[in-house]
Amino acid sequence: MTTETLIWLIPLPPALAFFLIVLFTNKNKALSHTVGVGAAVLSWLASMVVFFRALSVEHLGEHPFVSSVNWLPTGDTWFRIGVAIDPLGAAVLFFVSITIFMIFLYSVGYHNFGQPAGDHDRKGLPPHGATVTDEHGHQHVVPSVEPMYSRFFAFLGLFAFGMYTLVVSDNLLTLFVGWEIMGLCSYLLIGFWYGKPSARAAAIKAFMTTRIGDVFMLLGIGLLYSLTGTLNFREIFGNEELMHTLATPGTTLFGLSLAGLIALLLFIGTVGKSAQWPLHVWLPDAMEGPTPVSAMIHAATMVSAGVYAVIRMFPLLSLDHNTMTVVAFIGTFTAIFAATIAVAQNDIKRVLAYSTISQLGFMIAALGIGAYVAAAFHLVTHAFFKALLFLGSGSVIHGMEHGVLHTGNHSVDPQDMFNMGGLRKKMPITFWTFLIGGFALSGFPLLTAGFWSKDEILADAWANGHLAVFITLATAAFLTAFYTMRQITLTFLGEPRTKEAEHAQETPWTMTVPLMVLSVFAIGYGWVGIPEDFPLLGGLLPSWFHEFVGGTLAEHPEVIPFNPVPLTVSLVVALGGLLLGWLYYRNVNSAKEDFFQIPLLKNKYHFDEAYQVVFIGPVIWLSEVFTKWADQGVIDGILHFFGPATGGIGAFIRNKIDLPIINEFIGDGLAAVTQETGRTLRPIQTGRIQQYMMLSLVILAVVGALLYFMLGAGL
Amino acid sequence: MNFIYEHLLLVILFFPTLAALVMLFLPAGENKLLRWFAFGASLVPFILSVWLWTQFDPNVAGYQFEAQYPWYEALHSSLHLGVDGLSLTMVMLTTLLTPIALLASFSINDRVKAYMMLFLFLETGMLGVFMAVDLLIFFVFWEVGLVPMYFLINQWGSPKGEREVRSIFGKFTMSARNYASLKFMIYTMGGSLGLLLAVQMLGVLFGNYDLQYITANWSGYTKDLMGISVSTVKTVAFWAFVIAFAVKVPLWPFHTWLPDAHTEAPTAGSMILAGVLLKLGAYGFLRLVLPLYPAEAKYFAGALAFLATAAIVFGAFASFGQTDFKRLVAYSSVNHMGFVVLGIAAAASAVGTQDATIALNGAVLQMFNHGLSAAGMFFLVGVIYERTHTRNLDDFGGLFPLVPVYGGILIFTRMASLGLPGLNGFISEFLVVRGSLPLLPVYTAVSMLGLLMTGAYILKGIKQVLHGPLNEHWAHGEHKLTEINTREILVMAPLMILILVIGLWPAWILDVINKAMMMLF
Amino acid sequence: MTTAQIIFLVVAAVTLASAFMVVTTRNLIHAALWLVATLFGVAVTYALLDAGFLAVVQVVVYIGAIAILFIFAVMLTRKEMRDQGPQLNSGWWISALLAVLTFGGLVGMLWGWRGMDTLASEMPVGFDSINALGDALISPNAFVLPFEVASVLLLAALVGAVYVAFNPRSGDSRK
Amino acid sequence: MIPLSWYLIFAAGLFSLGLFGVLARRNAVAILLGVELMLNAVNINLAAFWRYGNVADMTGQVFAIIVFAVAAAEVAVGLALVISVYRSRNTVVADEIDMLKW
Repeated sequence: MTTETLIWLIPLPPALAFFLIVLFTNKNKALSHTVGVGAAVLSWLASMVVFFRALSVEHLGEHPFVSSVNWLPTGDTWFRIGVAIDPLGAAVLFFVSITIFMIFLYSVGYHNFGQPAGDHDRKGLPPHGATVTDEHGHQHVVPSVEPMYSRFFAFLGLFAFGMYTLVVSDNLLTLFVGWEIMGLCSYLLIGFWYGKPSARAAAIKAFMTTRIGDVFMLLGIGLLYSLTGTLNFREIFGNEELMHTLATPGTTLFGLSLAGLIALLLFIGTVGKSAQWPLHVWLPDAMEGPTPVSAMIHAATMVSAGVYAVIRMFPLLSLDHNTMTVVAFIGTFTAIFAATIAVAQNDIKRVLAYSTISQLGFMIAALGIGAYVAAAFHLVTHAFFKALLFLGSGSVIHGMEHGVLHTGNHSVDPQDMFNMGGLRKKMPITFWTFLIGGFALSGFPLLTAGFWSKDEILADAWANGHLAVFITLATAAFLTAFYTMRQITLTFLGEPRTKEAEHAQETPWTMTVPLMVLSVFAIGYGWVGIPEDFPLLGGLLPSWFHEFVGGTLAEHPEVIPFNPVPLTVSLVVALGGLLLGWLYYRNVNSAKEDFFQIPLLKNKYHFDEAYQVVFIGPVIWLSEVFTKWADQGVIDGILHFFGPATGGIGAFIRNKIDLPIINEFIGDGLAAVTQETGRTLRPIQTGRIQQYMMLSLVILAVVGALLYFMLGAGL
Repeated sequence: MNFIYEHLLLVILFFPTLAALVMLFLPAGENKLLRWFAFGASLVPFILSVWLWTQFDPNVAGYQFEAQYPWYEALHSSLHLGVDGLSLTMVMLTTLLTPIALLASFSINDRVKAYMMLFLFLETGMLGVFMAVDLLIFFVFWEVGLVPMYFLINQWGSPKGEREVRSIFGKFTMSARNYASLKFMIYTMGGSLGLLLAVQMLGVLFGNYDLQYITANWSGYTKDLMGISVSTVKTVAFWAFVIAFAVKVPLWPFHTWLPDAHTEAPTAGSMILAGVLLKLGAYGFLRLVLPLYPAEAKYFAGALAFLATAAIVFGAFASFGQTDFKRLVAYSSVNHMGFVVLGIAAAASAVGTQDATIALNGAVLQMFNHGLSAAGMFFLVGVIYERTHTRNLDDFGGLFPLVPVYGGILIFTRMASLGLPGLNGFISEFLVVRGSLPLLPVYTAVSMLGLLMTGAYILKGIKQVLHGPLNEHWAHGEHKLTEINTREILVMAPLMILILVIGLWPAWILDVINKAMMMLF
Repeated sequence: MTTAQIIFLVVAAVTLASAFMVVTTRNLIHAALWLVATLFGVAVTYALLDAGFLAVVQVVVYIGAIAILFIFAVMLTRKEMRDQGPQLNSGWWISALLAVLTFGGLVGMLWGWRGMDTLASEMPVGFDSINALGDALISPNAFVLPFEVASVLLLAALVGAVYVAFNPRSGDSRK
Repeated sequence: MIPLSWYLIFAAGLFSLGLFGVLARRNAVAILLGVELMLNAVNINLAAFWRYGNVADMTGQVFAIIVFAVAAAEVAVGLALVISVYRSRNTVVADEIDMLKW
């Protein structure tokens, strides 16, 4: 099988799995997850083959694997869609396939496969546990299997299809197709427990918020397509003349060049998808999805797609300085903004959600300052360690739920970190893997992948002279380390703060194996990107990532020289943050004691409320206005004027003209005259035939005589 | 067989009428027989149009399968039929949706015979418009379609509901279906008055009504008419055409008949109304307005685009504001058909360019797609209305656990309507946006607001019906909601398959449309 | 005075006298019989006019059918009338006056007409009037349509007469 | 030879006598007898005009034939009416059959 064919086939198994599960196997849980996981394995295998074949190609950037077919006829030409794997695509495919595979596997355990059906479980609500009687006659409450188990795998399959489509596309349109399919899946998965009003609202919020971005992105795609006549990345970026035309400054709104405008529109799509400020509001709410699998999807995979799209469009983006500034600003601002909120959150998943927003901000900021390899590097490493963290937090929650079921006290929130503590001993695998993930997120020096990628971003910012960006990102990195340590400390260290935490249990192998696999990558993946001239370590391993992904563009990005300042700063903020976090939070036992429970942060700077007032309220008001006032009031009002007015004219004509004049005067009058005449003349009608005849003869004679004499005289 | 092939269009056109007349002689009480007979009869035109599709050569310009039959010799008007890629697509849509709608009507128990006959007459009326190559015939079929629809709404519409009509002359009430059918009829007839006059004028001027002849001569006509300058006459006639079609599409602000008519019509009536009748208006734009008035259309493209954008945006907002499920879906038709007209307006502003062709491709495909998804949506609303006898969204919620299959189908269809990539709506909306953006950038950008709100009202629909805690009211006892049955799934299945197929691989249909658009404009 | 003239005058006198008896005699049966005589006179007149076919038809149709019909009618209705009472209206003299005036008027009008004294031309040699009449009646170029219409009229009259004269009380077994 | 005027005057006399019968007789059957006389008078005229005009043109005779047919029809229907009226009203006096008056 050629590599191109294989690339075409990568997205197919999950899509087939979706249809198989929906149409046929949805009644059978085991069959459904077999189909789902099997599809994930197939795609993963295909991706690995493609990835390693891609590695073996020299100058893959210039000669990527491409293949395309005619799709839409557009006048004389065709719009072609196809697949392409270049270095960037290969790198992304690598982490996407692994994480997706892990998610599928993890879901089996997370949704309690093999456990009895719940006592009162209902579709659309999370399982509440089942009562079982063991051989000794004791009754236990154990976790119960998810009632919509099969459906979950179907959705996951569709989601995987969307993600793979997005990665392997060679053009912006199919990328957008995958993008939107993932949007749908995020809607379906966030609203998976649709019985919960909060989940229902969160699903809509996620879909609508991202759709705002999508609509702009669609405009951008349309604009790009109409200007260039193609959406194929290579055809656009390879055409220097075209790129030059697009880059002519000041031709459109706000003095942007065409390229800048298109890039900005596309970037707004990313803002929605990657939950950047000001469209970040949906991501924390998306944690309503089944913990933590869908959350992990959103945080580690789908949001990456936004960054991926921007990296893809980087040649276009870099044409306009103004757009780059906007991108850099949004990224940097989001990074610090989300990091401050994360400090004040108590829900274990929400902390991670805000940290995701913040980390995505890092990537966007990196793109804004032109460091696209650094952004891609951070994208990959972040995907690994954030996936690890989310799965880890899911494992923690699962363990806590076990405790809740054991005690039967359902008022305890299994996601609140202040209810945990000391889980280190109860859940050792989860603890160690979570620790690795957390350190990677904080950028623990040298060992973890997060350090290398974050360091590269900081180094780029410093080297390119973006001092404001550098300082802000460094602060954000410090906060990141701080809240990560806060999370680890509150969750795992110290002593259990509740009974439930005491009875938490380690999770089954289907959940822990993915954790272990991912922690390997959370550490090891950083080593492929160690700068060549890094002290001591540099050169031990080739800086493969930079070489490989950098080859995506025609112009190989220059390698920045080593500088001790950013390295020092990174070391200080990471270690400082971790240390301070541990020092402060090992003594904090409840939310009240926590200094950082600042209402403004806790309430996320009131963005939700503000949006409610500024956008949603007016929209609802407008929609009422358009129906009640415009349609039923004005337009129908005018129509309702015509109807009765016509009726009124009719009534007027009838009552004032027809009835008195025509009917009574002319009609009835004539009738009366006729009747009177008839009455007068009636006796003539004797009914005797011979009299009639005589009369007619007489008249004939008289008339005949008259005619004869008169005409005869005339003749 | 040879005879049928030679008179294929005539057979397709009048077979439903013939079947309806045969139905006259079937016993009135035998509902089962009547239903199956009507359904079977409506399958025949469908099979024949599939044959037509296979025999049709998209590479040939002009009309194919042309056939001319004497009709009104004194006026030089003849029953001149013919199809090109544009009408073929619409004929396919009509013949596909009619059997589906009839199958959907199997739950009708009241005066089945009359109902089925009206439906078959309706099919002939609609097909006639799409096949006519003669202005007078076009107009005749245009009006013929109204009559069965009027009775379908008036007689089989939802029996409940009163409508209070307020005006400056005071208020009065009438039954909702009466109000809706009357509004539908008067609106459309009022709109087509100008059309009739303009058609007559062309007929008088050229001495015949042959569309090809008039098209070839009218746009270049420069002599004064009746002492009025030709440009004035053309402008007036242009607007006469536009208003007639705008009412049918419907464009803002001529749309207020639509929510009422859709809401009150029986389920299958709504399906056909949304699926085919609205397309008549858009078809009129493409078949008559653009070829006959290229200069005027170009001049007024901005105005048309304004109305289309207004329809898109206001339709979406209004849909979001509804509490009646069916009305919500009805307003979404305004929103979606707005895209069709936006594409047409864009094409009018630059006929012949690639952008225009793309916009037209999008518009025609959107017509087809909206036919599929709107019919599906109305049917699904009908399914739940039949079971619950309410359309109020506040009465629903939390139905997903009760009717998972229905829920899945509903979400699928709603997503098609939303324009989810991978399903058909996306292709056409993307093409319209792509085609319109360089030609009418501001209007297209504003219409994106409508696209955004499309998401809002569609999610609102799903949320209010399916999501939420299990609805106890519909879960037990006499109110227990039953799952969608096999017949209803069979109604949805062809629609869903087509939605998916067009979404994934649109080339088979878009190629025909594209070639037709290239040759037509 | 030629022989033909004498014959004509005799026939005319007899005919008119019979006609006078038809309208004046009290007994209707007699009146009907006088009618036969009159009709016969008219038939002779036709013969004098060389219209042989008409003469024959006159005898067959009028005398053979119509007059007999009258006799039947008189007999069917005679019971009440008998022969008592006046057979003429009280205002009969007005009728007489009118008849005389009509006759006078007609004669007066004819008097001034130039064609009054026209004499009949000789019948062409070999001309068969019956043959010609037959041709005229069935020729599409001539009178086939009126002829057919007349037959339809007769049929209609036949049906109408049967229907009108049908006695529902005595003859309708359906009731 | 007989001049045309003789026939015409003969016919006029016959017609006038028929007219008198129609106007003066009380019995409906007798009225019909008068009608027959008038029709015969007309027929004589038709035949005479044929004979004294162009003999080859058969119009006169054809008209006479049609008059025969009409007369036969008229008598049949007329007598039927008389008999019908007689059955219902037991009279054949024309003056007494005056249901059509006001």
